[in-house]
Amino acid sequence: MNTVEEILDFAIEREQQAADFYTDLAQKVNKPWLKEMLEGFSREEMRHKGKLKSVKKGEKLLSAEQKIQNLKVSDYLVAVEPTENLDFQDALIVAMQREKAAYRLYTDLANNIDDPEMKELFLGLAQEEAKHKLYFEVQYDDQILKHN
Amino acid sequence: MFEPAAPVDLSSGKYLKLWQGPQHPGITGNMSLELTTCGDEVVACKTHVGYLHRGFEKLMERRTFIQNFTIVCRIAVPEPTFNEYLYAAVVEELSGIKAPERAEWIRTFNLELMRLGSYLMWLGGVGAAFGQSTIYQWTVTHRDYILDLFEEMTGARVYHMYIVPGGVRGRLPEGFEDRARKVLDGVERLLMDVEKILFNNVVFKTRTKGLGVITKDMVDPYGITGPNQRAAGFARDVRRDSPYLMYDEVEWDVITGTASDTYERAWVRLQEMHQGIRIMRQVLDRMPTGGPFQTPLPNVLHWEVPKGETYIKAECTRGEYGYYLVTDGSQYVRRVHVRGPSYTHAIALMEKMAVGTNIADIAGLMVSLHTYPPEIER
Amino acid sequence: MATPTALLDELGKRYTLSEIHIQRDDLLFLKVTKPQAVRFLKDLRDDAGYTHLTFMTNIDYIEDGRFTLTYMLHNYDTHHEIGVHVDLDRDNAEMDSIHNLWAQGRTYQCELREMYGIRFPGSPGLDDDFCLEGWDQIPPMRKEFDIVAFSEERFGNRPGRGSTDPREHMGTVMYPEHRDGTEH
Amino acid sequence: MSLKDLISPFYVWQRAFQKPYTQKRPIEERPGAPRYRGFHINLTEECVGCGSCEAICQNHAIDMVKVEGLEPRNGDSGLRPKFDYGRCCWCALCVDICTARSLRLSNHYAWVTEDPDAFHFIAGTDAMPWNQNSLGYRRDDDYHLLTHDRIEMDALSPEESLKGFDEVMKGYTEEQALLEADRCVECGICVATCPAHMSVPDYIKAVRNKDWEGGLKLLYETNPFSTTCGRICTHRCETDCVLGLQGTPIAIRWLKRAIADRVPAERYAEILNDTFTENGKKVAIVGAGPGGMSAAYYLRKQGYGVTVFEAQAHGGGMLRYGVPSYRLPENQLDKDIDYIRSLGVDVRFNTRVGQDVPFSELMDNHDAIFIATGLSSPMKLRIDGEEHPRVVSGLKILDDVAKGQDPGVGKRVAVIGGGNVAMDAARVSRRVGADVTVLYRRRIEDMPADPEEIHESKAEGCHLVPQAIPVKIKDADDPNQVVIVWGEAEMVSDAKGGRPRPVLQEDRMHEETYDTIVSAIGQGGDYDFMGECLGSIEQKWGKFIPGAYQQTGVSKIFVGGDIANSTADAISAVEDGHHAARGIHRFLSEEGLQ
Amino acid sequence: MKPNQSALGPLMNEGLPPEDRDLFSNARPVLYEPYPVEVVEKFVNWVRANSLWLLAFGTGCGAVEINPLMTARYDAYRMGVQTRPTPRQASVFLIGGYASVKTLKRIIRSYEQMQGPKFVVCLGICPINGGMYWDSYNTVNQFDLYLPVDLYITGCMPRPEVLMAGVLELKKKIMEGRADGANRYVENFDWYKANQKRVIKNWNMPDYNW
Repeated sequence: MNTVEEILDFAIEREQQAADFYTDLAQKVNKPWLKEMLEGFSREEMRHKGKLKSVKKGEKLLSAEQKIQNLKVSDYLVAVEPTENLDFQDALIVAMQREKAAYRLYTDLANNIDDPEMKELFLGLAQEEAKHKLYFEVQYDDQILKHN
Repeated sequence: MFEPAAPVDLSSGKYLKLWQGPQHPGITGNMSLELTTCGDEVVACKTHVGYLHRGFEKLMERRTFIQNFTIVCRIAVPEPTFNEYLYAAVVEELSGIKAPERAEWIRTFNLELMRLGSYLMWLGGVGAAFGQSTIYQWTVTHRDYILDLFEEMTGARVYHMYIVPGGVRGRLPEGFEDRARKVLDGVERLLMDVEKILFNNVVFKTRTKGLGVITKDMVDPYGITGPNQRAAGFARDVRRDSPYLMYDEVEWDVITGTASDTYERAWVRLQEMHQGIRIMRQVLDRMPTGGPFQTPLPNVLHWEVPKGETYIKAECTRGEYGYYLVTDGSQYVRRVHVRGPSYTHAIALMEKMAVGTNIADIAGLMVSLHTYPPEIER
Repeated sequence: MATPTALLDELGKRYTLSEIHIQRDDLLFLKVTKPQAVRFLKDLRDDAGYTHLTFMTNIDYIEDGRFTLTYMLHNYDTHHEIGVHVDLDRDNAEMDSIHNLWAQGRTYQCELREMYGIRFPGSPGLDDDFCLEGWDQIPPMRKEFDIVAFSEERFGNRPGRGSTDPREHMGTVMYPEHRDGTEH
Repeated sequence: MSLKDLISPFYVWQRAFQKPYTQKRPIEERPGAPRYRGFHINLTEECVGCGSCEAICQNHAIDMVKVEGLEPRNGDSGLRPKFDYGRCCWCALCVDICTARSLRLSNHYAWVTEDPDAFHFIAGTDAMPWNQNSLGYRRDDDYHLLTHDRIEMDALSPEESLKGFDEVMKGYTEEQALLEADRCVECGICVATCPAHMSVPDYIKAVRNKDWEGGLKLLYETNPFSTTCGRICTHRCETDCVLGLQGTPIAIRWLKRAIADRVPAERYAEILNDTFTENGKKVAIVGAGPGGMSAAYYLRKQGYGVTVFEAQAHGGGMLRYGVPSYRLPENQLDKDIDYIRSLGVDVRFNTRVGQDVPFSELMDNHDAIFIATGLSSPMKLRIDGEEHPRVVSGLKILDDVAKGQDPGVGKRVAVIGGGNVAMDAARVSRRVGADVTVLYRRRIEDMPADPEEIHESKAEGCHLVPQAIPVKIKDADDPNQVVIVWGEAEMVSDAKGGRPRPVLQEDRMHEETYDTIVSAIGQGGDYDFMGECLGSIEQKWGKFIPGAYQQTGVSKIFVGGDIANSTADAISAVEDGHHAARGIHRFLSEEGLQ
Repeated sequence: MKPNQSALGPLMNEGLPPEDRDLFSNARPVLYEPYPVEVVEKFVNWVRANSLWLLAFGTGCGAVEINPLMTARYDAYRMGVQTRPTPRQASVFLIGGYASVKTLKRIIRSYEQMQGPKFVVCLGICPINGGMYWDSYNTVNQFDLYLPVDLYITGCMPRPEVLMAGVLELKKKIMEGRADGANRYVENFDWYKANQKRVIKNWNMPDYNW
């Protein structure tokens, strides 16, 4: 990955994988409403993909400086294996952890690169993932931790 | 006791029927006198009232207890506060509420200030009725200074709606006492002037002495109260005889005359204005400046007053003013009757006193009885 | 001068008094029968010192089919008041006149005739207009007279008014389908 | 005639040289006094449109009218007072009674026009020249036409209440109830907020009139769990009570209880006089909680044959197994349930649908089904070590206590959570002699538990630790103990303007050892018994999303209660049941519901 | 659209006993025609506006604020206003608040006796829409049904300052030639009479008391 184009393609590919992951999972689970929820996640990832595509066409990505809140909701949760017996709490945890992993990946890539432009781009992508994570964290905070 | 004067035969051509009022400058307010005259002497008089009848007693039967508080002050236009106080007092008595002491002091001041204002307007009327318009100009202006005080204290010039059952509606404004004293000083100076130009005026004296004499034996049959009665020599004053509010806490004198003619009645009222100023100065000195001024009421939107009846009276400028309240335990009054002194003074008494006087003196005579038509017919 | 209680003891021998109620130290109410009433008032005036007729009025107890006249008398020496009640038949209200006892009684009776339709035979000028002129309805102070309906019919109101009840409005807008008529 | 009388009047000529009385330009020079009762101003933002001004106006000078762009919402009727200056007498009683204190008078007093129809305006909304006047009449702070303070209810002292499970709140005496009911201004704004839309002003009026029987009838029009709700309702109505704008809201819940407490159970049938004719149709209800039983009541009143399937041995659902008896004595709950059963509702206890009876049987044998099974599976913390045997759920403890068993929590207990279940678990643990610490992620004011419960648990000695996020559970040295690791949280503001969210501060961690950790962070539902029907029923976040009248994608299945609403409280369940009953009736009658 | 008054025929005076009907005029009121030369009419209007003579008929409680208005402190005389004791000399009729049915009859009589040009100003809330006495059995609710009104001053009581403002407004209206109440009365005479007779039940006076 040496060019901006390549990095973006990589990122777009990742979003597609995520979307596929959720779609597959949705096929597996036995609860229709959960299926719907996962399909919703998948649609969300496709939306991200769309966004990156437009970045490729020249639109501005999230600035690396902009601080995305980290609620740290997922940090101490036990990791969940995606199985057909998922419930919605599990599904959210899965999603949060996936986004967290993506964030880590881009941050690491940024740290290992010297080209300022590339660095900037990776950081921007990391921010983008942080935003997605925040979305799920907020859902978790609102829905799951309502009484806590 | 009521008998028409000598039989009057209008067709004889000797007599003339003359309507004075309701549209007439020589009438205190909107009422009318049906005079039968022989030359310029009145031989018979019949009063007609009801031009201002609004049916208050009926209106009050379909308003809640708090709503009535807004309407009562309109019964006697130039003297609303007596209505406010008496209505508050009857409701308080039947519902077992006692207004705080501070409110009682403020009420006392309010009533006395109103008395002074009302007397000032009357004084102007007396002057005007006997051709002394200067006095009218002065006294009405000084009354306006009193209305300024009311405006400051209550928020309105004429219809104050300040004395609410349970207390009063607000504390006195900052610096009010000093301004009140200034107004009182001004009125006192004015009264000195009036005494010189009216009461020592040969025209006034000549015309009023011996006009419209109320003798002692007329007092009971005609139910005469207030200054009209005191001028006849009775030292009767509700404030002294059945003290209410703070009247037994302050020093003042009951003014009496000897023979109640128009001059004497005016003189008694002039002296009562001085007494009023004396009372108000004491009240200003002694009035508490802290503490509650209202006793909490039950929720006024559905306030039910227990079944009962009572009558409370107060001394207003014209005499005994009273409220008779009958309740039946509901949110509405069963019956309220307003006993105003004008009722007896302006009808039965006026009809008797007008006989034998000169047409030109009818206006002065009416003014000297100090009656308010809106209070007669309510 | 007799104290109110002593006075009542004495008068109670001669008159049928009922519903005696001491409202305050200086105010009591009692009821006397209609035939005895005027004589009773005269006795109070002439013998007991209750010389001042403060006012005279009427209370409408429509549910009992009666009027209750109230005469309020005042004693200037003791500063005591007595409210004398007399029950009248509401449908055929008539009472003896007191215009011979107090001159202003005539005025009060004239007013009561106009406002309640009570007859006082012998009272001068009883049927003259007092406050009203050209009145063509039942006497207005009677409880069955509906002034709101009358005022609306005779005098009308300026158009352009109309109010919405908060609770009703909120119900209509916020939860229309939850209202199936069992709620009010 | 004396010489003095002739000369004396001339004395006043000296006044000719004094300042004249005349005011040069009175209109400009004399504004109204600071307290002048001039024309009306209304602070539209603060006004809630309760209409008290209209109610007190003796001249009928005020109309409550719709205002462009203002929709009704909870706590605000969306109406605003419109004044008729052909009627107003400026008594300012409307200002005195104004519950929001938004109405006031300016000191402006001049309005002259040739058009008699012009004197109408909506104060504060229509642009009037006096809207900016800062002077004018306001209600004095020490003058009230309404009682702003609530009548307190007698309660057991914390010491007494800790001794056992006796009901803490003693209920209003008749005198207290009358005084409290007297405070109501009958605006009815609470009715919209109440999930069941109970006719609150009407039954408060019944209390005022000591008409307990009439009051009970009113309660049963919308709520057959009145004895219960009179004790444990979340009383959202009180949040929007206009008396709360300047003081404390009316104790609507306690007044409901006051009515129900005064009518003995034996008299219910005679007073409510619920008569009906059987219509031959059959409805099955799953779950005998407040939702299910309410639906049963209203359906039965319409003549339906109703069968309720309940897994537990007694009815009431969470009300029985989740609410301790010091808040809701069992006999009070029974009073409500027994009356519904007395109408001929068949309740099959100890019958779990899907286990003891197949769901398909319900589907086959009934014209409609109402499902209100509630949320009975406790949510997991999903942190390390949660499977430790000394970690139990709050529901388990409450269930044990409700069934008369010792929960066995030991001497030191930590409760995680801030809802009513957490508070109840904490208070129950106090009652069996434990020291209790409550760990809650957010601030005290964010706690979803009733303020009363929070207050009482504090009074009973529960130690509340807010902004504490549990991160790990570990074995303790003693196998009968457990260690919890938790970190302090900072509240950060929410970007979208919602409530602040807690963020763990990793540098401020704590470790504590307890005998028991009670996890009470919420519950989820279990719908597996419904089989393939489930596929056609919309869900989100583990809850059903019913359509109009609680109907689901399967047209004969209706859902309600905690499994189908976001508030998850008894009163919402009652309304869901009632509403489903309306829907089922429409569905099964000519009125039609597709 | 001015109805031809003479075409409507003479007044019947039916409220009077038959033997008295001949004693009173049966003529209808006539319209005021402005001067043909506009400048003259303008000048005359200016003159009229600056000598407003009030009829001193205290018809309601609003009359209580006329005392201050006409005395030293407010001194409305300086604006060309003064009170007159008789309708014949007056040009402005101040309706002092509520009008009871009994007074309304006298108001109509006084108004019709006033010489044109004449103006009616209503004080307070009661003539507008019933005000305090909206439900009273003896006061009218909308004064403009009975007499043409040129100006309304709201308030209870309207203060003397507002009365002054009202006077200034009336002056303005007169100078602009818009104070045409008297003509409206003539044009809609039958309508006004019908309204008047609807509430005044003993109409023992001629139909037009000029």
